[in-house]
Amino acid sequence: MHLGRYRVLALLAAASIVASACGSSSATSTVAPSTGTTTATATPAAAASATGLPATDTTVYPRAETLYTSGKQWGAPSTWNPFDGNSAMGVVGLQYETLFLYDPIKDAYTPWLASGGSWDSGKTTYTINVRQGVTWSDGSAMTAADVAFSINIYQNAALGSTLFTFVDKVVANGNDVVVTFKGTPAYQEWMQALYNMPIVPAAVWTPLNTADILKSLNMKGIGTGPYTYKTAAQDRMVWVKNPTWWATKALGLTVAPTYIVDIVNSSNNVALGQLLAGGLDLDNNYLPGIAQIVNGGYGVTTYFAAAPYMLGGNTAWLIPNTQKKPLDDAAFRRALAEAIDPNNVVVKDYGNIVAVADPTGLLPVWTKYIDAAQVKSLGATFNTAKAKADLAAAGYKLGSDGFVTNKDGSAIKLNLEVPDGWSDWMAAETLIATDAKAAGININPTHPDYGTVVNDRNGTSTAAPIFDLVINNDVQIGNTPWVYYDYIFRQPQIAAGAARNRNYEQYDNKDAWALVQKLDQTPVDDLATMKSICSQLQKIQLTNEPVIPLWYNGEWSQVNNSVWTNWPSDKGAQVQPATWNGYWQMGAIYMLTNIKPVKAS
Amino acid sequence: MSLQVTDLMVYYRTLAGDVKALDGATFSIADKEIMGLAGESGCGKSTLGNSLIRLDGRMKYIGGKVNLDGAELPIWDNAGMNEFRFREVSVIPQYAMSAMNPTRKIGKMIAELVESRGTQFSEIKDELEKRIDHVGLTQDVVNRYPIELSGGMKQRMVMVISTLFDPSLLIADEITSALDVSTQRAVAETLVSFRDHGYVKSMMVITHDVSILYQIADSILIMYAGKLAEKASTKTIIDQPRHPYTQMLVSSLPEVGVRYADKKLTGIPGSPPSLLVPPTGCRFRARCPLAFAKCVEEPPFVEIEKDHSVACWKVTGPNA
Amino acid sequence: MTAEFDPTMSPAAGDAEKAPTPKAKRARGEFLFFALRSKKFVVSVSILLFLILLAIFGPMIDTNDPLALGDLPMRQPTLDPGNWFGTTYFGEDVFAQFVNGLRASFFVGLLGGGLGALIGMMVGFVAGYRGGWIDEVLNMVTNVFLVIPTLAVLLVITSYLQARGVMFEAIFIGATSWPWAARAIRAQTFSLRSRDFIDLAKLSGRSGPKVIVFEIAPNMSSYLFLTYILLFGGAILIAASLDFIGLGPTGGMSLGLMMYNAVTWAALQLGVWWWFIPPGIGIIAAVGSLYVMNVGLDEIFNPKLRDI
Amino acid sequence: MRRYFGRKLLTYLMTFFVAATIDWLIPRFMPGDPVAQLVSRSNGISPEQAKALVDYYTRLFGLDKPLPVQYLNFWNSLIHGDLGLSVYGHGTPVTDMIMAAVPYTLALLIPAILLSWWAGNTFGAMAARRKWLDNTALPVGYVLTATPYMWLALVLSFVLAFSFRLFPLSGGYGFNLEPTFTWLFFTDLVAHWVLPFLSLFLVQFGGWAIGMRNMIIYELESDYSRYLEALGAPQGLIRKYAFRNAMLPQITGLALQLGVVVSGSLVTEIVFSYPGVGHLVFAAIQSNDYFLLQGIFMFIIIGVLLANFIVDIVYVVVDPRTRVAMRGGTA
Repeated sequence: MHLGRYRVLALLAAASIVASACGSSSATSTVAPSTGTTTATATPAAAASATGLPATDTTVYPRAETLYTSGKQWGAPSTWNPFDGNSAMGVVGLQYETLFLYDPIKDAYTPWLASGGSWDSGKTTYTINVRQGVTWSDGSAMTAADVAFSINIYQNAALGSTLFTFVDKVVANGNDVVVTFKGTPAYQEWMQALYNMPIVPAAVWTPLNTADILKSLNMKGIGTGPYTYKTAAQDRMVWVKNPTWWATKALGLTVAPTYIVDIVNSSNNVALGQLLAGGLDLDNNYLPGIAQIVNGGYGVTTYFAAAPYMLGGNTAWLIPNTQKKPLDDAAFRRALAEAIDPNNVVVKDYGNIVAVADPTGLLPVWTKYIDAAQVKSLGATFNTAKAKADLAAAGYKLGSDGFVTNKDGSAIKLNLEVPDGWSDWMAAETLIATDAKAAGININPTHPDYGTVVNDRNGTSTAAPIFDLVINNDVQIGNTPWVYYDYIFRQPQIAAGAARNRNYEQYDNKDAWALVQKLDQTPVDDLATMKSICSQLQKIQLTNEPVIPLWYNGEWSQVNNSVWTNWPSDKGAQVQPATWNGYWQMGAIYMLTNIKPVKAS
Repeated sequence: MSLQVTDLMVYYRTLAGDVKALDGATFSIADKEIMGLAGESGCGKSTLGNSLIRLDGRMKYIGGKVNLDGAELPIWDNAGMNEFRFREVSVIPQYAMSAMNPTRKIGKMIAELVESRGTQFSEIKDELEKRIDHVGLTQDVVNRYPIELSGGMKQRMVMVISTLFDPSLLIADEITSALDVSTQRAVAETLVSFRDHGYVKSMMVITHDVSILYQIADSILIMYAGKLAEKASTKTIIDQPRHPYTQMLVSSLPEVGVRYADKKLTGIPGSPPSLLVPPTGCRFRARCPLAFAKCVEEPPFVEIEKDHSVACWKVTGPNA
Repeated sequence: MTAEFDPTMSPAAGDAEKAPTPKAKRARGEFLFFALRSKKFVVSVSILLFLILLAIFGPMIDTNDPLALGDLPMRQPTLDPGNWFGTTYFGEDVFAQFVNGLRASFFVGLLGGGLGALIGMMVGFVAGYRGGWIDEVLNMVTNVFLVIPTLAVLLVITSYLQARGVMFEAIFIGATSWPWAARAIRAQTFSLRSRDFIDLAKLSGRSGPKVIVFEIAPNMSSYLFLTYILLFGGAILIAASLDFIGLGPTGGMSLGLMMYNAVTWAALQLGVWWWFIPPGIGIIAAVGSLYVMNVGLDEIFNPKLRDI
Repeated sequence: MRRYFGRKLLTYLMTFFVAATIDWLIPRFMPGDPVAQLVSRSNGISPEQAKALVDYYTRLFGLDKPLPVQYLNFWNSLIHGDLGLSVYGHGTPVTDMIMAAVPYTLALLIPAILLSWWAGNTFGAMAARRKWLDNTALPVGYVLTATPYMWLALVLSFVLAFSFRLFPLSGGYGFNLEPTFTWLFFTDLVAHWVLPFLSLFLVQFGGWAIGMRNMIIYELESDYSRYLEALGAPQGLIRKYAFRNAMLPQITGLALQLGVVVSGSLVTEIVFSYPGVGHLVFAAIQSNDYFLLQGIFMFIIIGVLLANFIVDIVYVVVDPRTRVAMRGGTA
């Protein structure tokens, strides 16, 4: 009897789940400017089959044609608006595309939706040749007008873009789009924009281009990319192949998977379990023990077969509050830099899946901008004894507790904050504190709640930033070291509060900022100038240590080869192996054209 | 001869060892007889009562025979006893107030009970109604829950239930102790009326309160320290008791009808012996004013005249 | 979350008549006698004692700092001192973590359970003894505590604390796990209230609190004790859940935290079972034996439940 | 009768009011402004973009209003079943998110609670006074009820799902499926449901079994049982009565247990990343989405209150004593 009851219950549950799945999606799609397809059709099917359960049109993605990914989505996919930084995995890259691709490894720009682009002789006007034969997923053709519109959309204040602080006009001209600038173009930023701006159909977006542009969820939007929206749920985002993708004809490229199912991140053990069990093909999360697993014969591989296993995705910095004593003293920061042994973190915490950062903090892809000689002479390296000596030299005496004190004799106790629950960083901060203590610097590792960390770091409208030390890795790999220097030296100080996401350390150095702007305004092909400016910036950075580079956070990427093979690796196709925002147009899209099914379906 | 008990021995298992609570009891109850069973608390009277219907977990059957209407009661065999219980032997327990399932309507409970004993409720329905009237309850009690009844009502209801099958022996265990004097008398009279109406053939009324027995009992059996002291007609016991203990017990009786608290009888100095290791010989001798040499031997429980038995050397002994 | 335990495991919860009433000193000898005869009691108590000793002396035997990162990560259990239970993903000594965690867990149980019992008694006694509107009000308070997701409250509080310790956790659990106890004790008190000896005490002009402390409480002492045991075990389980969702003590060590870390670092998938299994077994053994002891004691206190 | 329920209803309403107010305080009293946290998560964006986002979300969540107004709005929208917008869901209505998760949790909780209660009590009744069962099976019960939910869940998922691949590791239904009314989907749904259900069921089961076993032993020792035995009633009848009466406290226990089970389901869902309410709570905690938390807790509060009320009614129905007491007017 109870069995009967439970069947009924389960049945009811099933019904309500189907219902809610349809319900919620149709609810959101009312906001979305497009007509429902998949999930919408499920509703009548459900209604029809409410009596008994005949096998109506069920959608099952054949394993051999489906790519399962995870790592980008930190919560249920909730917006498909390409102009929203939190848009679902693949919205920009799989559905909407950009004019160019940029490959950080080769430092090369590849024309994509543009067939080409060029500066005039005076490098004051940029002409984009819009690729012909590109069609939107609704069949209509992409025009220069669409491109011009997509760039001009950044004038919308709601997007808060800085593009039009240096761009003057963007006008379609036949099959070209001509861009003129205000004064010297910010070349670096412009090139960055070229591979980051999603190109959207003017027809659809003109009405949406209002102050509420971000409110439009744009589920099942219309793009040019190799995939279109299939369905989404609390725990997944599903893309289906766009059969009429322009690049097939134009570039002879075809994406291998018919379906891409991106699974919302869950706990480490679940993710790892799925990966090992072959339920997940590509995982872009930080997973513990990858070194063991790669060598454990599970068929799981990473970009490098050995340490550091991962490409460097960004630099983890130790950010001191340069407005507070003693961290306002360059000598002290310098000693701190010498006191810490990032290698400890690399080995003990990450098990060698990350690499120690260069003293300049620049990612390996930017090695050519590093002034090696200068680094050798000025770069701070781990040396407890030296740290102690420098502290003494700088006039920091040891207190009774064996830790150095302020010059006024008051005790020094620096709180190092990382968000509670960020397990790898929590482990790291303990190691860092231990190192620092050995050199006489009393660092107290704390992990308050994330909100507290953000508040202490950014300050609020009412309170200035009160942190001593935090670890941060906000800025990702890109086409130019300028992004890093902008991040470090940004002037003027941004008002305390939520929007404050540059120069956390509040380091004031007008000369440095001048250099950063100069760098921004250097053409990307003028390597010599870029190098010299970078070298000057590095000098400031190495001698003042406004921020202290620790390690290169990996571009976490571990793949299972049981269903798909020929993944990116240093031996094979050297392209970005990440599904994160911004990585598709940095070449990750080639990952999809390269991989091969183990057995054809 | 309705009930015939011969040399019944039932011990109590305790931590310290076996308590010889009932150490050889031989007596009988005639048809229509209401026998009172009296004695200080702990003298074994309840043990005797219980042993005739159900030995609880701690009681241990040692030996002896119990005959009821010629059939032997397998009192050592819990399961075997079942067929006799309720139909042949029944009980009105001390805890009558809480004897009924609180979550069943009384009528339903009775029905389930009798049917569980293989009798259709319909068969006894009329009788039940008759007896409910008899004890002065209204017919709707069967549709009530126990907590809706007063103490006295519950008591009477239990009396009705226990006697539904007209058992030949009814054991009434301290049924009056929880009641006030007036109700007490009423209950006592009801018991008698039950006998008169033939609802029960014979009765054993266990109490520490001799005055009640004086009202209702035909005969009284006095127990002391696990042994029978004296049995005789109520009149005899009250007027010319022979056993020194009975004498003291009766003499310490205030005028009939007034009850007293259940404590060590004031009239009798000393206290009863431990039944763990009972003294040899007469168990009363330590307290007995008449005790003499012979008393170190166990006095037999002998019939000195018709329906009057005593266990005392002074009475039965050579130099009596 | 309310207390992790089954209120109906408490002796005749909600069924007042059965509050076992201890019988003076004779009872003590009897208690011991039955105690030693009750298999449930003997087994559970010996397990408990063993764990307690481990919690007390373990950290003295294995002096490793449970959070010190060693050089031998994910080491299998060995006989080498400090590695009896192997090491964690960071080379921390699992045994050290276990014994220290055990300590914390017992502490939480002792304090949290104690506090819960205390509040439960106060509310239960007063509500049951006074009755009337006081009873009504206390009932409502109890209900509120039963339904508000105490987790929510915890979140708010914790976000204000830079670091939260085991002490805090214990107090929090104690302050939120009492409602069921209050209810049960209220029922008990309610039934005792009408007994003669209470009336006598009242007539003899004893104040309410006095009557509660000197007449009522002693008469249900064993019951109260059993209640405490259940709260004790419950507290340990709640603590484990809190630790597991990352609301446990920051820094420090507890069995729940061990479990939490083992999971965040995918101990099982990495084959580091010796990191994940001990905390679970530890909790089960501790709480389980507490529950068994509870029933064992019940049988000892309450002659009705004995077979002899 | 009316008086009794009137009183109960009042208590419940007041309880709800207090609980709801506490609930409302959550996001307001949290340190750190949720918008700041949300924006700070979308890294790589320029300060200007960040600024724009901040303005956008602040307006979206109505945080620009004074507290009293916010409080009134809260009640007002609560009455209209609006629980605000989720930060974690970037402005998705909290109600939508909860509604999407609720079916899973209910599908987990209802069978787990009822079945474990039913099975546990039946089993406990069997074990009571049957020495061999009491000594063999019950220890298992003790172990089960002393097991932390998540630990059992993890062991189950590792052994049955990871090692032996008998059940899926995680999720509410296969990642290769879409919700449709087909046996395929239905069976898949059940397959994903089994392990989370089991971990909830087993722990609960142990608790109930032991509770019942103890209760029934008390009942078998009670006067009415002894009386029935004295009247030679068969064990069947006596056990029937004892079971029935022992059931009553177990019903009260059910009400008291609800909160526990809810928290149990929370950790269980986390372990299996089962897309239910518990999992949502975890996500909300992780991303400091206090609006979502507030909504979910509101939902839980209502749920638990409702369940309690039902239990109250059921109790009145099954326990004549309360009924009688009520007829007497004194509840």
